[in-house]
Amino acid sequence: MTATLRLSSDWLGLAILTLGGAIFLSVLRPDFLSSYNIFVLLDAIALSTMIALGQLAVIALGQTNLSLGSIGGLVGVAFAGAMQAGGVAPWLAVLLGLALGLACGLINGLLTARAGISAFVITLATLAAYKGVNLGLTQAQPLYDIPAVVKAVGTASISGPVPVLLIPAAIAVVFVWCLFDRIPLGRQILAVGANQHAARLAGISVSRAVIATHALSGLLAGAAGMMAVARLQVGQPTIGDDWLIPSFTAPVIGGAILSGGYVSVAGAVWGVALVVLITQALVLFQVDPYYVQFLLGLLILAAVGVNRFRSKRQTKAV
Amino acid sequence: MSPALDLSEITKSFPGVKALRGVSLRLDPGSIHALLGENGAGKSTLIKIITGAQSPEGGEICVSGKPVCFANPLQAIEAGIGVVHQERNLIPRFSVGENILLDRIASASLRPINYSAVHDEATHWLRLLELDIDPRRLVSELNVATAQMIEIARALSQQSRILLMDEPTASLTLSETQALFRMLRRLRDQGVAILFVSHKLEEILELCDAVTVLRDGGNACLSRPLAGMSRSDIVSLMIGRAEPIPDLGRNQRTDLPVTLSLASVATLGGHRDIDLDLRSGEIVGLYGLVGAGRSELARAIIGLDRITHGEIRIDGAPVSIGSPREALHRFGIGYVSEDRKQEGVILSHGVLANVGSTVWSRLRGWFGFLRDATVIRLVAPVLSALEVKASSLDQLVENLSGGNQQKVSLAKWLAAGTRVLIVDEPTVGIDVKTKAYFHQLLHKLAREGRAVLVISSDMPELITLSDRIAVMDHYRLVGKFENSGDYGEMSHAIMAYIHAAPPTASLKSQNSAANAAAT
Amino acid sequence: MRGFMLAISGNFRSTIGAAVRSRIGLPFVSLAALALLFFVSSAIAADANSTKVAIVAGGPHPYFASWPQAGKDAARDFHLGAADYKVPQSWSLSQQNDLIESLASQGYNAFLVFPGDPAGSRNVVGELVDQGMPVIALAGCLQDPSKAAFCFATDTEHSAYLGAKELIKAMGGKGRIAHFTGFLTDPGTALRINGVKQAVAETNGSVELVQTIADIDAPEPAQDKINAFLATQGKQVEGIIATAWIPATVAATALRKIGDKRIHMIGLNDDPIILEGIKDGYVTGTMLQNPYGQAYIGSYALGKLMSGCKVKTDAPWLKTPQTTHFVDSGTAYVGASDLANYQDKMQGVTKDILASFQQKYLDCP
Amino acid sequence: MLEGLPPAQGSDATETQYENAGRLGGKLGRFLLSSEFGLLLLVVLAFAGFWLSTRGFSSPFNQFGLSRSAAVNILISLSMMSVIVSGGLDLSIGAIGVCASILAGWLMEACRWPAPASVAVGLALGGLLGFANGQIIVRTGMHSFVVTLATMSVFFGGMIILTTAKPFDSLPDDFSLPAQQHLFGAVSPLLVYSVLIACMMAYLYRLTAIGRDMLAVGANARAALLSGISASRAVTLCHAMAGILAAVAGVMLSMRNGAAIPSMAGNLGQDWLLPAFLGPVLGGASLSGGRVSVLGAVLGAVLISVINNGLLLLHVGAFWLQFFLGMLLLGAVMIDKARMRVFASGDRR
Repeated sequence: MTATLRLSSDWLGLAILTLGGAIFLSVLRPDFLSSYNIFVLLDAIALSTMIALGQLAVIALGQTNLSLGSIGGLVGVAFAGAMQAGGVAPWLAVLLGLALGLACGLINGLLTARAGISAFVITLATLAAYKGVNLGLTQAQPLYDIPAVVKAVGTASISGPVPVLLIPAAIAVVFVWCLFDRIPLGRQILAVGANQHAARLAGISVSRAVIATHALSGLLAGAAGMMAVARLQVGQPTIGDDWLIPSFTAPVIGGAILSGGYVSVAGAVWGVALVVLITQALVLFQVDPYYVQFLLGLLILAAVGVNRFRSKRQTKAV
Repeated sequence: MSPALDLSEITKSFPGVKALRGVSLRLDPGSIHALLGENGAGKSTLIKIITGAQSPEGGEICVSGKPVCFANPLQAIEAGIGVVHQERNLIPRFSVGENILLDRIASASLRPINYSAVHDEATHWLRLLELDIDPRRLVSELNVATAQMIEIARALSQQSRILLMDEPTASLTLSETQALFRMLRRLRDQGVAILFVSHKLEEILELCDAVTVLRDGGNACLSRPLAGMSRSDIVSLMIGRAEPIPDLGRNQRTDLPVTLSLASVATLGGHRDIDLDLRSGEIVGLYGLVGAGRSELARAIIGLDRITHGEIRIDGAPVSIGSPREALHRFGIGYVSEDRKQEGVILSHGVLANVGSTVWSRLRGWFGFLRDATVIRLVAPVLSALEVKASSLDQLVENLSGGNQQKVSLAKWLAAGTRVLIVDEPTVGIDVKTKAYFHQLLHKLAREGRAVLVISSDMPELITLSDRIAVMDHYRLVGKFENSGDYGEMSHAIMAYIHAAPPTASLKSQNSAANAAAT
Repeated sequence: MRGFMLAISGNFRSTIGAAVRSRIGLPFVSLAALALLFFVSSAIAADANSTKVAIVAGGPHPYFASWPQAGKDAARDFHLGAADYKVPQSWSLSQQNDLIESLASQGYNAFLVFPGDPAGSRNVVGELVDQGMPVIALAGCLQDPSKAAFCFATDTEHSAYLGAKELIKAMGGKGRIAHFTGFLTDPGTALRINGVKQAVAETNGSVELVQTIADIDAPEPAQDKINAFLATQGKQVEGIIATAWIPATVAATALRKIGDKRIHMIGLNDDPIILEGIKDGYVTGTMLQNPYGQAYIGSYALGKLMSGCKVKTDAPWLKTPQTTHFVDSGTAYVGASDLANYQDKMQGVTKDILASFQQKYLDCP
Repeated sequence: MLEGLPPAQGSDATETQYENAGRLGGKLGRFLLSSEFGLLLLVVLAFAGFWLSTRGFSSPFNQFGLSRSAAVNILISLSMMSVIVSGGLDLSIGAIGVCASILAGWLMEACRWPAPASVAVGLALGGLLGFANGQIIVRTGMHSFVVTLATMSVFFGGMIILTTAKPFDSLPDDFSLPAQQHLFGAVSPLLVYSVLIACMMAYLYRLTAIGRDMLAVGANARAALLSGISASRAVTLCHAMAGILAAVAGVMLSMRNGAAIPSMAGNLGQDWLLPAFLGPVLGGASLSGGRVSVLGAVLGAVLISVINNGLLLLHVGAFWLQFFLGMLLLGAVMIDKARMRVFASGDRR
């Protein structure tokens, strides 16, 4: 019982903030609760969640993956290209895409673990390398011939307002949550993130944890890249260019510690929901486009601040 | 019967230094074996080799008669060697149970952890240590002493035939230490071989059966029975000659001017009615168990916690101290933290940058201009007086021995010319010889006219050093008296004050009342 | 200066093949790459008498897709030394400036430049012209005063205005519309907003511009904002005009997703998504530009300038808010009925401009 | 003051352990081990390689362009470095740089202020915005990553609101003059300014009290606090300094462009982040704070500029450039690592 209470304290404030905001919006704008809008919200949440999880895994380790968006873009165009130029069946292309994402992540992990250079520097370099391969292959031209099945997946809903793309996101959330909650590998990653020395003394293979984490991050980034293709209906080489900052925003709002050792999957998901909600609110209230960026910054600052203030008070009460 | 652990002629060298030049050790099942040696004698290297963190260059390790070779810590654990390390090796955001069984999680990979089984098993090991802790609690919620016990529970859980304990009692209270000893004796009776490393010779004499002493990377003695050995025998083995027994003498003049005085001080942290005078030229010892609020009082004095009631006076004038910066530069108060590595020194910086940190702002010239030469002129005499051993002034502090690190953390306050020195646990983790040196040093500093407050849980140290002793319990001063220098008499007096303290419950409510009043 | 650069011509091409196949341990891969790079050399034949045109894009963008071919065609048709398409790695003014400087170092001597920024590109263009290399601003203009010979581009404000007009016509002259456009930091965005506003203003209130959504040139934000708009306010509008490439495709996709043919939409360019939307009735029409013609005629004009022609001062220049030396590269509205032959339409426009170009704008010896 | 103290009976073992630190011995050995030396080697290598293998690299025209972009890169690197010192980072430097140059541009264009005064006010704004970052971080205790992530949007958004993204492009000629002059025919005066600023930074960290305070706080804030150093003041100053340096970089960029343009550092100023981190990190700064090298950051920035410039001159296919840039970066750090191993073998401490 105490455990659940403690767990919920990570994201309870965020949940209240997000749900409160949603209620506020739906009172002011009845359209907000329309089936299509909920679909749109969930659709946006699905992709952002995948991106956030890709970074969250690496944050758990106390590292960063700057090449996240670059992997997403590369996998996205490779996925589209395999189907367009190679005539590969969509399901096979998905597997190939996941494998490519995994491979990119593995390269990051291997270089970080074996060369003993900070992941920040390694992924900064691979960011350029993967993006270069992407541009070199596509010549910066989008790939248009996306099979109808893939396009359908990008727009279809399971039932009512629940988009199909929520399925991979949900699977990823459950998987990552399980991983960091109860799978030994995930706990090992957290242990390495919290105290590498102690983890090594307890017999945890630090390099294995590092490699596994980066591979997972690459896998999730690759999945996100393919989701983006399905959503956009085009194999855009620019996919992933803007992922870096949002990928950090949600986990950090959700309470993850950047130095490693602690992440909250639920917190990150609520963080994603909050950012999506803020974005939509700014559209809904027809905010002057010139003010959008400014307000978004203030609101993020406020959300993080409120969450922090609340958790501070809570620890004091204990 | 073959020994549980048999090391013969182990050698290991690091670039520039031969750490071990043929060390042997024989650990029999069913015995508690002390491993002693001064800092730098090669003890920690030997421990690293036994636990698989480093591999030896020469010599042989046998476990239960079979030669082994560890490539990593996991292999040592699997060979039945459980370890309690000196530094804390717990994962703060993990539960107690998970920490206890961490090595099992380390060897698994994908099958989900069954937490109820983990916690059940953890409960078993906690019971064995007479600890009543919910294994589901997070380690980050525990105090240092309990965390230490969790590490011991972890070593137990490995059901090792060989248990290596590196300074396990450093942060334990008297009663916790006793519980630990009871448990260790029980394990010994079950046939476990225990290797016990400690600087506290009294504990060694009380607990252990045999002793191996290291000196300068070699054996000063090999697995010698402790029966019949005295404290001074051990010390002379460690340092190669008889221990100098200092009698520093006591200064009990009451006519010295009062430098720092606390008058019915209460703090936001929960201290109440603290009255304490610190005279120029004397050492006041502040004794208390871990968690009694001693370090917290020191922090309140230098402005890190709010004073909610009463006043602090310097030379009789009431003052308000807002930050350590003010404490140092306006009032000349320095605080040597108990947490040397985290707060006392900057490990990744050089000696000069560490010692100079208190004087930069005083020495700077136009536009903040500051030359090394200026700093060195002030700092060098202090460093040489303290005999800090470093290859150069730029040598990184992390590469210094513990004793030298402590000298650096003290030197910066001497360089700053502080009049009031608060020294928190001055000799934790420092070997016997250097300890004696520090005692003489502190004594000397006081006699030069400084007011020194020594905070320590080490009773012999306090009785050696202090002119007067104050006892703190539960954030209150429960007794103040002159130190006669007689160990038996004084330790009795101290314990009497602690046990006469009001019961915990009523005090807690007072504390919360104080908090409420403060907010 | 120019002679100096042209005089240097290394040719190490033969060594490439051997070096490519070297496979060494991981840390050395990059070393190998470095070595390889040093031995790869210029593939451009040096010919001191010819014009070497660099066609410099602003960054990777589908709009420029036809420029490489246009350059090749122009080089062949007008006997230029080269007319090569060059593109910076990303949309960044600094990268484009670096690229242009580097191209000048490599011996290109005439430039068609899509200005990364109307004001920010002036200095680098000025430096080129000062060294005797003519520059034409292509597909976008420099802010006057600049040293570019002239600007050859689509009139964005006018195009947005015409698009809005078409939209209003399709809506029957009344209703409410929304406008989706690109990065706010792109000065063209303000012009497009103006163009749409002007068309709306001319209806005297029977058409209302409900909302302008900007800063959506990247796919994800475009998705999020456009979908959010359609979901919550879609019912309140009858028309949408998109004046940037990504918002146009995203909006077309979104309309197809909702299956809503009630909302009229005008897009931009001939992106396949837009064309298909027009075919299937989700998109009303699109405002076409003439990228091929821009690069083709631009290269032709540079060849003329290099062979001694001068820009006429009294030519029939158009005036835009940015420059007084503007030549319209042509714009056309493509609706459902024009789908089959819209490319012929554009080629016709190109031919027309080319036929009278020298006589209209240049003084040749 | 401690005369007469009985000498500690120290064993000499600990002392000898530290004396023969390096086989190469002395300062030369330490320099050969330093990442500065490795970088210098790489810069020379890349420079020589491009000089020999491409045409145009050696031309004065190209060298001038290279020196100009190196000048800006150096300042961006130094700006980030001054925050990395404190163990934090600043994602908003691009936004600050743009804001500062826009303010200077506005003063020159709309208010007809003379260039020097406008630039001074622009730099002051940079300092002020950095100061605001620092204060928010110190007062709320939030991580600098989160704070500057948000202020990046706030600063940039605020600037967009005020300017509606319009550039200031009729600036006085004397403003952009420094970006057009040639020293020795091939060097931009901007590079001289950058090197001068780098020297001032080196002076700050080596020879002033506040510079040492910053390093101490970055390495161990608690220890520094207890030593009477005001940690919050040091952190705030680090951020303010980063703001000023970013502003200088922004002003230089607008000198080069001849206009103050909102988009010159990309959306939200994000284009600067890559060079900003690369320079200091290649130069051996520790991202956890407390250790910096001004020379290293400068060399790192120069290396990136040289590689960027040289790659453009090689015909590797426009879109593969970025791939090779990534590979070269990987190569650079790997070579550096290998060099450390070679030189350190046998005399590691």
